[in-house]
Amino acid sequence: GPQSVPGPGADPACFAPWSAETGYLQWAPREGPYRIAIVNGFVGNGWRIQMIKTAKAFAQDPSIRDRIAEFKVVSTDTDAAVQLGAIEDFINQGYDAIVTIAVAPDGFDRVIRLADRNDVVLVPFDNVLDTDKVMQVNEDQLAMGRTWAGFVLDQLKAEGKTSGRILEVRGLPGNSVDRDRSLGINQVLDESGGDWQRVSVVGNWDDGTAQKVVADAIAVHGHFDAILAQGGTTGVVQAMLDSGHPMVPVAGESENGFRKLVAQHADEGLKGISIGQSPGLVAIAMMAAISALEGNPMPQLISVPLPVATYDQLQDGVNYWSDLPDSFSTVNAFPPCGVNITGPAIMAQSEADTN
Amino acid sequence: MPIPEPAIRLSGVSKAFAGSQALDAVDFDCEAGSIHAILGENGAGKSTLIKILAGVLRPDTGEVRLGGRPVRFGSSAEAAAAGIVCVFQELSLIPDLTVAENISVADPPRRFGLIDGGAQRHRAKAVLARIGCDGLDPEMPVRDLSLSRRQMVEVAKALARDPKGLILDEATSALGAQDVETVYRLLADLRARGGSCLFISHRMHEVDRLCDRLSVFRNGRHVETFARGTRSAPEIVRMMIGRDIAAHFPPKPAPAPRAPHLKIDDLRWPPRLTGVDLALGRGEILGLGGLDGQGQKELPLALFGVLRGGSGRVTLGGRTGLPGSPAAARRPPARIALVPEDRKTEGPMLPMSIADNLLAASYDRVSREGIVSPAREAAAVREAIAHLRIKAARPSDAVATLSGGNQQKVVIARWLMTDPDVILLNDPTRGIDMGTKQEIYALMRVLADRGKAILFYSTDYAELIGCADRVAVMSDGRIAAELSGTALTEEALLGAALNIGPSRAPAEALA
Amino acid sequence: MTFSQIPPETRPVLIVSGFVLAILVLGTAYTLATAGTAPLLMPGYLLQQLQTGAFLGIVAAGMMMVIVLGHIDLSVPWTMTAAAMVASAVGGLWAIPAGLAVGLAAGLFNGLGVAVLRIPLMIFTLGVDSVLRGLMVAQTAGFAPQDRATGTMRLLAAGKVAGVPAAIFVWLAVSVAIAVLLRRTAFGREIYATGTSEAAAYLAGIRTRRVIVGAFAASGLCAALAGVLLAGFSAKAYQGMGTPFLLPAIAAVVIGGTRILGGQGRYAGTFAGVVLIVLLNSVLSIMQMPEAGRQVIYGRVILCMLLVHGRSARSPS
Amino acid sequence: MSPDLRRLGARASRKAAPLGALALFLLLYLVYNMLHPRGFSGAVLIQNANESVALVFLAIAQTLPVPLGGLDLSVGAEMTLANCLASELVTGPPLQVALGMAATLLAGTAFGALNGLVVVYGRLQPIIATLATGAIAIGLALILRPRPGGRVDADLSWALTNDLAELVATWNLADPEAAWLRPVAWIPVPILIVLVVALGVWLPFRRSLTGRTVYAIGSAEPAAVLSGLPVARARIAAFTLAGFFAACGGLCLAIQTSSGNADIAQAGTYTLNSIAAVVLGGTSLMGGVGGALGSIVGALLVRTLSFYFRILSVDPLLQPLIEGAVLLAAVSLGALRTLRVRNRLELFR
Ligand SMILES: Nc1ncnc2c1ncn2[C@@H]1O[C@H](COP(=O)(O)OP(=O)(O)OP(=O)(O)O)[C@@H](O)[C@H]1O
Ligand SMILES: Nc1ncnc2c1ncn2[C@@H]1O[C@H](COP(=O)(O)OP(=O)(O)OP(=O)(O)O)[C@@H](O)[C@H]1O
Ligand SMILES: [Mg+2]
Ligand SMILES: [Mg+2]
Repeated sequence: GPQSVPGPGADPACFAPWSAETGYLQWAPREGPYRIAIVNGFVGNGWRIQMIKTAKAFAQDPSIRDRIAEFKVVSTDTDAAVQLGAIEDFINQGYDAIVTIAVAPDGFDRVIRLADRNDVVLVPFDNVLDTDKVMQVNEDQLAMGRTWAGFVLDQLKAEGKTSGRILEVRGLPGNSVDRDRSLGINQVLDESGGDWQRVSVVGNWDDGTAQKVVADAIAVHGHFDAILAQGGTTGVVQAMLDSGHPMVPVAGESENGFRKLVAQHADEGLKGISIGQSPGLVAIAMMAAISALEGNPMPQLISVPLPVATYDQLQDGVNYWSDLPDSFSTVNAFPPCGVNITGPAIMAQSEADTN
Repeated sequence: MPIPEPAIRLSGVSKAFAGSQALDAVDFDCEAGSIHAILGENGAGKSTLIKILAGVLRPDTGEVRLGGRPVRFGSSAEAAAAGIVCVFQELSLIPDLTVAENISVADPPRRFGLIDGGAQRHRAKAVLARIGCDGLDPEMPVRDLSLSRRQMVEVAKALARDPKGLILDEATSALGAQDVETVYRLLADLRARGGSCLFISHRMHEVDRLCDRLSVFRNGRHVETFARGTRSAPEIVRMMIGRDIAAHFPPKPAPAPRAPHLKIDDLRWPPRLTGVDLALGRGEILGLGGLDGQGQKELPLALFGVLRGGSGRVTLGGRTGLPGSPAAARRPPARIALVPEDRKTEGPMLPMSIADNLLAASYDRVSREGIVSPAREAAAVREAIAHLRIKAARPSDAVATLSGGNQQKVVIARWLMTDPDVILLNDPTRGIDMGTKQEIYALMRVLADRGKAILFYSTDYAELIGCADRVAVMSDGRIAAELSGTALTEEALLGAALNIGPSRAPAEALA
Repeated sequence: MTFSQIPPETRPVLIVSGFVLAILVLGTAYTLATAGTAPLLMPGYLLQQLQTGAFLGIVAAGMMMVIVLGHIDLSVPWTMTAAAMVASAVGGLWAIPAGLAVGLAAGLFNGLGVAVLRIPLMIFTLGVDSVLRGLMVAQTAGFAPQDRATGTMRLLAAGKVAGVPAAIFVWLAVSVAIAVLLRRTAFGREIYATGTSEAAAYLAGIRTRRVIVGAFAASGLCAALAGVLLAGFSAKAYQGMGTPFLLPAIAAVVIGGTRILGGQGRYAGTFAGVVLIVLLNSVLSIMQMPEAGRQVIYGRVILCMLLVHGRSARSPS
Repeated sequence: MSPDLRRLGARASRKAAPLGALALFLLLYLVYNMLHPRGFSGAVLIQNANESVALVFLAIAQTLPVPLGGLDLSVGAEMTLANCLASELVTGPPLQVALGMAATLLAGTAFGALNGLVVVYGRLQPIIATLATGAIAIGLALILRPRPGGRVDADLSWALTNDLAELVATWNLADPEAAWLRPVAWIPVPILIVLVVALGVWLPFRRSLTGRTVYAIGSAEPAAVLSGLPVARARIAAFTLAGFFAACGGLCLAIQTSSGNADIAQAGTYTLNSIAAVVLGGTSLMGGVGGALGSIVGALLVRTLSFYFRILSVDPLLQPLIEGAVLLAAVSLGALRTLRVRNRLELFR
């Protein structure tokens, strides 16, 4: 298993520690090239598909291609037993690193123990584990929530509002990401001292559900001064458009569709901020795994900077693509890590691959 | 000194089903140490009576006493615990269990509370030996047994419970002579040990040979009980039917040579049909007889396109070849209709309305451009109901609310609406009351006179004799004999069915 | 007229309508007490609820055909999704026909599997569902599909006609079509007959295989239409869009009094069942009921309705 | 042919479907091990066993309602409920752990009994009744555990998800090197658990009058009634046992993951996989025949399929398609029998 070491770690610009208290881990260095596996969970949504495509594209990237001997991706659906089994199987097969999106934040004790015994680097990202025994990669969800709320409050203040009705569209119930983002949002609203009437609906992070619940909320409450949505933001704006709700500040995810709509309606008042959990995180997780295998000290919890884009920064072909699908997740560039897989590149990747 | 109560006594027992009074204030005694026959035509209430005794049905009114003590069984398990064991008409074996499991099905030998497979097998072996079925493998699933073996297993199952009162409801209907002998011996044993037996059979010679006393039932009423030999066979028949048989069939036309409309040459569907040759002309009613299970059920199915993989040459109205499905069979050029045997699952769709049931085979006749025309539909239904005199309150009522006879009429009416050329009737009068039977007989004749060709299978010989112009007797999947005119007697029918000469005593021939 | 005089087929419709009224009354009482408003009584809100209910309604209409037959179509979720994705990928004039063709193909395939191979119950449609899912994942992977709904799709799903959402008219049109199909056509009657007893129907000369294939095809078409409309409503197609519709659709059909074993049921019941589920959902979301409570209430309501139907079917003679 | 041989043949043909499934599984598993870099090793066996155990229990659970001519659509939800309950209860001192496990199993069993009562006394179709009770079970699980987590005893978790030697070593039960232990030391504990439960619960049930009645109902319900078999009791017992086995699955999952998760999607996956397993294992959905062995094999088949994606190079985005197509093909195989039916009326049963 890894040793706990003092910081700093390798390439701190890319592998930024979560906070000052974050510890560092170091594995014994070993010769490349490495065998790397990705164990995904559910596969039936656009984000996951894009993540897999990004991973495949990145594995071909000249910057790391030579350091990967074997690369395999499996999806296990939402079955914890199968996901744990797949990780254990790759450990048994002698893979060097396993990158995963955990089906649940708990229950990995056994595979962590096995990974440590077999000196396998296990890197959960996106849905991280409630443990400090493995190296993990994520964006700071609490900060994301705070940034959203901060931006929206600024916009409202610019309009001269210090009170009003705010709609919060939450994500999948029970998920820690949902909890943290909501916590961040509400902290900032509380701290602002304004008199905010809050209405909260559950949008499950998907466009359809979000659109429906927002339409319902508009029908019941009539008007909101701002909307803070964790996901499914295209659906949120669509619901506003369909119901004729005036354009108000909206904070949301990084879906291409949302950015298209913000770009289109910003001057009507759709002052939007888009921050997203990027499927490109998988690339950072792969880089982190390779760096760890090379023996570099690594932060236990790597914080990937939030990819923020506000309505005034949107540029077609740069941070959104009017010719790509709405469900495309726009953020795929991580300049400090030298990772920049553009949207068209990802969408084109598989065509080239199926040669 | 008190007179000893009979082993089984029913007093004032009545039982009604939706629409029919199966038993009507029945008083009935069965003495210990006797074999007691119960006679009656189809639907007389015999099975209902013994189901009440066996705890499967509960009487609406009245009382059952065993050895003087009143009993009220909640289930057949309770009856069995009291010593009353029954072999039911519709077999009560579980097809997917083995012979041994079936024999001890509700009361298996146990060890530590669990079924003891070894003991169960031993018990099965012992009972099977007692009934002369040593050859039967106790580990065989019942599904793989022939009907007659199944009946023997049923008997074994009953014996294994060591009954004081044994009830056999047409339990010998599919048995061969040797097995029948075995059953006789077993019953004699039971009687010798002071047990009693209720014996239901349509075979008069069995009854005559075996039973001490006979009880006749008619229309749910107990008519009379008498000792063996005190009544002649015709007397008994009159008691059962209430009148003379022959008088109630429509007159037959004079025999005339007819060009065959349906001609069957060497039709095979092994193992059930092993080379059937038959010809049927328009205007003719051809009866189909024989013991149960000789291929009479399969022949109409084969003609109707239900069976796959048959061979032979069938010519229908000048065209050769069998229809490939019932849908093809019912349409021109074949125009065949089939009134199936099993009324519960193959005939009417019980929960659906009478109207829908009537129209099931002729929606195309009442619709225009695929849309059913309500007016035409109502007219067709009205006409069918009137034509067959179906007793129904409203055409929108479910068929399940009708009496059995009227349900059967619905199925017949359904097919008449398609204006068929060939009508295949598979035991259409089973479980049907006398009056309706007469109507069906008359209807058959009317249809024949209109030029339909009718193939008519029945288990009731009197019916065949009374209705059919000609009767083909099936045995072992082929036509064993064809009888017509004066040669068409019950004696001859039975002889042909059993493959024996026509030299039998009249009482025995009255099966 | 007492309850027992009403024909048994109609009783579930009345019971469900009663429940719908009860939900409206209780929900309004709740909103009046907590917020002082009565959105459930406002036509605007109701119409908007029915607009989103229309997609469920169309799915349920197709599902009913299959349930009357005694089967269940579990391939609905990805049939919807596949139809929506194909429709928006094709785009233009052919978008809707292409989407419907996908549904038709899926339905025919289901029907053939069930009718010819006679693969047990729902397992075949379940397999078709996962194959469709696989196809859609692979198609998203293979090229960059266009996922924007066309103008016509938008119009049908999100547009308004005389202030009433167009989707509701589509739903009503489908409802009339299905109701006529079931009641007034030979094919519809044959579905009931086959669902009651396939053996009896077969022996009555009904081409039961065609009936089964036809009913599944209708179900596939309805699912596809719902998918295409849903894409229009959301302005785009997305993976997994059909998943939330499966269980509510089955529930609506069964709540509406259709026998799960086939042979009985009226379309009016299914329609009322959809309205009931839609309203129940709105009330629960107005109450901000958490998921746990929703599941429990959902389960209870279905059980209650079934028990009530069962009792009303048994009570008269 | 001698009678003995014929009897053997008849029995084999009755078990043909499960035996065919078993042969297919053995073949697939053998090839998997040959392709696996560490094939035929204890580690691989343990991993496979852990991954399969919950589904195996669910498949056994689903086996019982099927002969009754219904499906239990709540098994996945019952498993989830047990899983969440276990994540709360199975912790603390040994006695409390034991009581917690017992309470979990009891709760699942009780929920199953509730299903049975609803089906029998409410006279509802199992499919739709369990659809509704399943929603209730998930709701209860979510109330118990609004978000994933829990604190299942770590030693227990480790000991029960490894081989016997590790179990003995974890709790210092005996000398792990002891000679008597050596021949069995390699056996994964999950396999032992399944064996113990199957031998301790399934076999006795199968050999009880109630168990026999379950099959008799599926085979010919009117005959079962006429024969005086306890029909209502058997129905309730079947659903009760289904609840028990589902709870076993939930407990195993809790032990394996040291936590509970009221995941609706996961519950659905398990229910559907349990049905697939039962069908693949040769139990007829029309009732009558089939057994736990077949379902266990069916579950293992379902799992083995996914093992292959880890050793073969398959485009990850094609995997769902392949999985679906294989499932469809597998269930279609069972349909070949319809081609042999000569009396088309037999198709409708
Ligand atoms: N379960 C039932 N539901 C409705 N009616 C029934 C039922 N069982 C029997 N009947 C009716 O009760 C009457 C008596 O039937 P029962 O079976 O006792 O006649 P049976 O004398 O045994 O006739 P068979 O000689 O044909 O066996 C018949 O009219 C029959 O249709
Ligand atoms: N009415 C029906 N409903 C459902 N399935 C049917 C029906 N008729 C046949 N089948 C099944 O559909 C498949 C094809 O039937 P078909 O009758 O074409 O068989 P076949 O082998 O061509 O028979 P034949 O020997 O009569 O030509 C078979 O699996 C059969 O069992
Ligand atoms: Mg009888
Ligand atoms: Mg053919």
